[in-house]
Amino acid sequence: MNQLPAPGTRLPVETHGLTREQMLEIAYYLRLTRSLEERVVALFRQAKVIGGIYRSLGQEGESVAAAYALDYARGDVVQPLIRNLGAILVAGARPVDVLRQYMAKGNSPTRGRELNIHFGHPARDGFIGQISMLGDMIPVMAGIALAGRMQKRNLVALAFIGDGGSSTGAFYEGMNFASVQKLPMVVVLENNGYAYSTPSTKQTAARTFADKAQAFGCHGETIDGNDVFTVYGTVRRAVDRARSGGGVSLIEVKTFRMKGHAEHDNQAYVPKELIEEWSARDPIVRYEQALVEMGLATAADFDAMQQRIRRELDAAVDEAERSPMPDPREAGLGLFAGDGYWER
Amino acid sequence: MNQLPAPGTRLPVETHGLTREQMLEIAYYLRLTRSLEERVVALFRQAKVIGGIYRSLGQEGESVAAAYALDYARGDVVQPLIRNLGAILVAGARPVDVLRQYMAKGNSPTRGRELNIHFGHPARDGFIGQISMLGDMIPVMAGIALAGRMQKRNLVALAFIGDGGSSTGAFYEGMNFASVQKLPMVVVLENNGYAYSTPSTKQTAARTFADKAQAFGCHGETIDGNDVFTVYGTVRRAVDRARSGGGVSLIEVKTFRMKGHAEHDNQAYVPKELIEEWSARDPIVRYEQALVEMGLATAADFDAMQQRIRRELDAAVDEAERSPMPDPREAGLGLFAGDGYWER
Amino acid sequence: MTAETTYLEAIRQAMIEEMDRDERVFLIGEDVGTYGGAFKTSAGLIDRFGPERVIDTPISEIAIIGAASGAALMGMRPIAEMQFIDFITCAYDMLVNFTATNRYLYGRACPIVVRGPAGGGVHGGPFHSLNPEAMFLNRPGLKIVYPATAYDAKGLLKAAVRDDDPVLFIEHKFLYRRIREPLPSEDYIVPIGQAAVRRRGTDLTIVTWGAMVYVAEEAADELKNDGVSVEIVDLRSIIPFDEQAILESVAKTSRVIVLHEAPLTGGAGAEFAARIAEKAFDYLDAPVKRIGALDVPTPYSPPLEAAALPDKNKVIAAARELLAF
Amino acid sequence: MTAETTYLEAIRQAMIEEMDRDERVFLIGEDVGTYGGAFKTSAGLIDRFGPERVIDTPISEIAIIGAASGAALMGMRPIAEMQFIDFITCAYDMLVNFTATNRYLYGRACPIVVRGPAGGGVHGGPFHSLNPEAMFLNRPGLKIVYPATAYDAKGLLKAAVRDDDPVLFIEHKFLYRRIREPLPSEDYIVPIGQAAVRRRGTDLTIVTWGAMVYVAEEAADELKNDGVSVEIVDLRSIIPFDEQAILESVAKTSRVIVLHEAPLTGGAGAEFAARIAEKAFDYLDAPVKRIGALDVPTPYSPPLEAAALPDKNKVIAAARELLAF
Ligand SMILES: Cc1ncc(C[n+]2csc(CCOP(=O)(O)OP(=O)(O)O)c2C)c(N)n1
Ligand SMILES: Cc1ncc(C[n+]2csc(CCOP(=O)(O)OP(=O)(O)O)c2C)c(N)n1
Ligand SMILES: [Mg+2]
Ligand SMILES: [Mg+2]
Repeated sequence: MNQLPAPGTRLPVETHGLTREQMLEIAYYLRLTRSLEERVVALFRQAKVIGGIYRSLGQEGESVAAAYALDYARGDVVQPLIRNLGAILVAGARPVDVLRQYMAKGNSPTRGRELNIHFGHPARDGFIGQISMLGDMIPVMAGIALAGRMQKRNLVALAFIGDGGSSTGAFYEGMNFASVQKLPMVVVLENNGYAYSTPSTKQTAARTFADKAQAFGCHGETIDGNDVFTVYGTVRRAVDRARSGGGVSLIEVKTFRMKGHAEHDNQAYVPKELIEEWSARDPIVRYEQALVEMGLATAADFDAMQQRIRRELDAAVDEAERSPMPDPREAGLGLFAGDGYWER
Repeated sequence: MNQLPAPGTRLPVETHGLTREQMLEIAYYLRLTRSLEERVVALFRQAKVIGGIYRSLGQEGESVAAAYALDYARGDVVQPLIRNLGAILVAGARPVDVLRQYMAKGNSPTRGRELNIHFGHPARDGFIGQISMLGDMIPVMAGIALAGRMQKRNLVALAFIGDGGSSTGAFYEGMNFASVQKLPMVVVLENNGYAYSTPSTKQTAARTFADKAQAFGCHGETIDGNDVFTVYGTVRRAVDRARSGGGVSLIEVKTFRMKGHAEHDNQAYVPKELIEEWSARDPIVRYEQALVEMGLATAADFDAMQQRIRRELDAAVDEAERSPMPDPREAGLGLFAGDGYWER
Repeated sequence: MTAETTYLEAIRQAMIEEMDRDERVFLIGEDVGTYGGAFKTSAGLIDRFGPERVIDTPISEIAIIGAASGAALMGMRPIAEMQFIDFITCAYDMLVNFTATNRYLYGRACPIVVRGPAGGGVHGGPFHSLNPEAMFLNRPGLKIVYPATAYDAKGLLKAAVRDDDPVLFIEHKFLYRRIREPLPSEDYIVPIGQAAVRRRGTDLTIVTWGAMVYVAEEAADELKNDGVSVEIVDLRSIIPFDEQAILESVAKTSRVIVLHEAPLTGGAGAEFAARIAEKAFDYLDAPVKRIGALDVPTPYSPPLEAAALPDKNKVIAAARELLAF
Repeated sequence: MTAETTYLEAIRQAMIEEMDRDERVFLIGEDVGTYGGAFKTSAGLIDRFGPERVIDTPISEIAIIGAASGAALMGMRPIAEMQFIDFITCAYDMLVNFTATNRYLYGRACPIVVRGPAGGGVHGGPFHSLNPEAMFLNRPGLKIVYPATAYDAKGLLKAAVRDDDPVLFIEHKFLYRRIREPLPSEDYIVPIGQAAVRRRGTDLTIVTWGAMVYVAEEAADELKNDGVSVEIVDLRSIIPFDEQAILESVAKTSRVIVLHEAPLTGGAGAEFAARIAEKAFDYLDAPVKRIGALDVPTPYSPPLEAAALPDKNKVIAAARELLAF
């Protein structure tokens, strides 16, 4: 397993061909993700969010950086888990739609039928939300990659899976099939230490999660998930490899879930030291520091960025709050084609 | 991957502490397996077998040798696939019961409810037949190993899985769980080249099937499945390791399915050369030659053994043929406890 | 009209014609390519369409259904074969939770066809004899069809491939090579959701589908000798089902048997019987009678299997009971 | 009698008492140990019984059900938790094909209990609101219970643990902390297969179970104001079910509503309605009316969920229709 840098270590920064503009765009998505999530938390506390919320605090780096390695104009598709808000923002999801989803509004992308970031259409939006059954999206993403190849679209499918989700039979069958077919697929395995209360050590006895690649004969590696540049560079290489016929990659990003499984979980089962240790590795702080140190941005730039985000989110929250709840008379519609519900 | 010996290669024979008596017993089970199967084929041709037959020709060596590594008196349990007739004979299954199963007789172990070697009770018989859904027995065997540990019985569970069956989610979940729990379990993965018509290369892109062990963090190795001594020795070491708390082993035995998937399949899809190549590696011929060369047995001994087997099987066939078909009035009984059906 | 065509060949032709017609259609499953399928249902397809459109997979039902579904979201029209329909249980989660919910939850079309051999009577034992329809009835989003004739097998499979929603296409393996009929040489479909009245009668309706249509026919033949005129409604589609055809028949005959091959309890027949009992209450001169298999896994040995599955005699006995009511 | 005990606490107590009583009983599932279960149903169990008998697993439902079943064959009495009952779909194959068939096919006892939170009304969305009973009705070999009260939850769980066959124990998560009652301090069980008449009445029977018992009660209260006397039969066990209790009630009232929370089509109610329509034909003064959810995955947003699920008003409307028949 790759050694993680001790907190505070200075590493020479490899920027993987990113332009300054791109680096700032990444910075924007990182802050947008964190800020949007804070808005969701605030709305949750006001009881305006229906159901639970699942934070990505401390994991925004890998979410954003991995998704940023795709080329959506070419038809690439990313499949987020519940904590990959950052990934769908990069792919083009609008904050107002995310908020409407969380608030169960009638004009949310799923029209109030599904929760949080479980939405998106692979061919139209460049992303597809998961269903709750962990692991199921891996075979589905293999199918998306397969269709892309059949349609000669040369697209890449990027799937996220958790350390917990990687124990499912669905994950295994999908990875194995994709590898046999050498499909253009990249899987980012987020090892954030826990699956709900279950530590990764109880999830598998494999030496690393990347070792699971050996079962599929696909590329596998473990990287620091809180280092935006490393994640971007590694996933980008995997995407390029996938696009040029090199098959599947399984990339374990080591990161940490800084909050409980959901808002109600105070994660008493997580040793305090671990949380402190990982606090010092905050991916956004690290990334912004690097930009500052490279002379690519100043504190003032980030302040301005935050102002812009605040304005955008004010507007988004406002619009989401003013959105109507669904019409109960429509609850029975749109199960099959033909009743015109989804064409309205 | 371990290199297989070229046909005809002479290897120094390591007998893994087997006594002459044991070696002859193994020889007996090898011939018994092949002969019993031939009887089943003959009965099939006479339309006395109901349903299909699935040959283990060329695979008897690993079936028998692996099962011989267990200690049934201690409560060890073996779980055969459809082609592991040899394994259950070693565990104590009676030929007459096997024949009754194939002939769907009312006094077969499943009383005509299930097919061929799908029978046995882990706690009573030392073996448990599979259900048809490939992979499902791996979690079940993990549970058997788990119960053994809870009951402080220090038993070992030995499961077979095919190259094809190893692509199932059930296999993966069971292996992963067993490895996390460090259960006393040994899994023999029979890589016999094909799953029905599908070659192993289309089954997985993994370098070897033993590499799948990496996904579980368990012991993995690949061996020559047509060398009885190697299989016995390797499985025996794995069994000892399992019994002494060393956890799970995944042992890939390289062998070959010398007949089609079932009797109706002429395996036109298998290159002739492969069949010829593997014919020269017949496990029984090799094993007996080794015994002769070591001066442990003579051709006359094997002849005598074959006579004995012929007599035993004559009697078994006779008894099976004379056994009654099930009573149709009992078709609805014995679904739940309490109607006394299984106590009769 | 073409030559006499078996039920199996009708399915094969439907796949070939649909793949010829629409390059988005492809076949995926275990041994469907080189081998042409365990029952040879896809014999020759790989030669015609190549391994890109006839995909041999690992033994991974979850991956088969999942990958087919993912491809369907992208605009493809996959046909996913289960080597035996029993193995759809291994991908149950994927099919009911992912595939079937795409439109209702997300407004996405996921037009896959899942097909495979079902049904008993061939001594296949408990894991190769399943009639799976009822397992999916309470999980909305999947259409289910179960043809009884070669004509319907071809027409329904073509309709399923062209349908914009996922369809479970159930083939009865007992019928594969046992029935045959000449088929139209021109392209046709059998619309999903329409029953077929197999035999017109006035005294009693048998609502059934799949191989049980023939059991109903046998029973009807024998009852005819007693002067009883039986109407047989072959549902063909289980979801959506042709409620109107059922009710029309019952309104005429006032007596009805619902017959299926799956176990009685919780079988799809319960749904039809409950509907009839509610909506045709005023027409009924006798209780709605259901006939299904015994409530056990299908046993393997011929005498047990025969005892477990419905047969002509059980239907005749039930009919007499109803007529005497 | 003990203090007021919630439905959730009743389940917890049943597990503790059964594990105290019989060392063959153990609990296996995701987050059941250290965390005490996603709903805290097993809080404190790991401290009392240790990690050997309260096993935290990987996210592997197939392994959970498979391992529990294997252990059961060896004489253990596992309780397997699904974090939400929806996830039993992931182990559907294992449960229906392996676990449920052990006795009928092989004469083996496989006494596991599968339990977990089910049901809607808490805005859990399509994958955390399932009522799973109908999915298993046509696959023989599994018993199914669905308690509506704290008393029944405890008594049925104990009966399930002691049962020699596999039992699916369905818990309604809406009831977890919303209902409470004092429970007997001595050991008791509620026998599997026996219904409970929750309210005696003469004009109309409502056959129901799970959280719908309370919807039936609300409707009955309101109907009482109109002078309508409603009898409520809480089935408690779905397989085997108490046919006698149903028929006795219907014989008395001659009018019956079958009410469940799962979607209408193919719901377990179809089975009960079909039985009633057949066996109580002569008693019925009106058609058997079924009420279930809309035939859609349970939508998440409160107005949609409310519209999809059955409620008091739908029951009252159906009752009035039947009474006017
Ligand atoms: C098949 C399945 N089983 C159980 C669950 C319940 N569940 C939801 S999230 C979760 C933990 C997920 O852990 P991980 O995959 O590591 O993702 P993380 O929450 O750490 O991001 C569990 C057990 C589920 N959603 N799907
Ligand atoms: C889950 C599942 N899918 C499909 C099948 C159908 N099937 C029966 S045997 C077989 C091939 C098995 O190949 P392998 O595991 O390599 O064993 P072998 O026949 O070579 O001994 C298949 C596909 C099955 N039994 N179970
Ligand atoms: Mg995690
Ligand atoms: Mg094989």
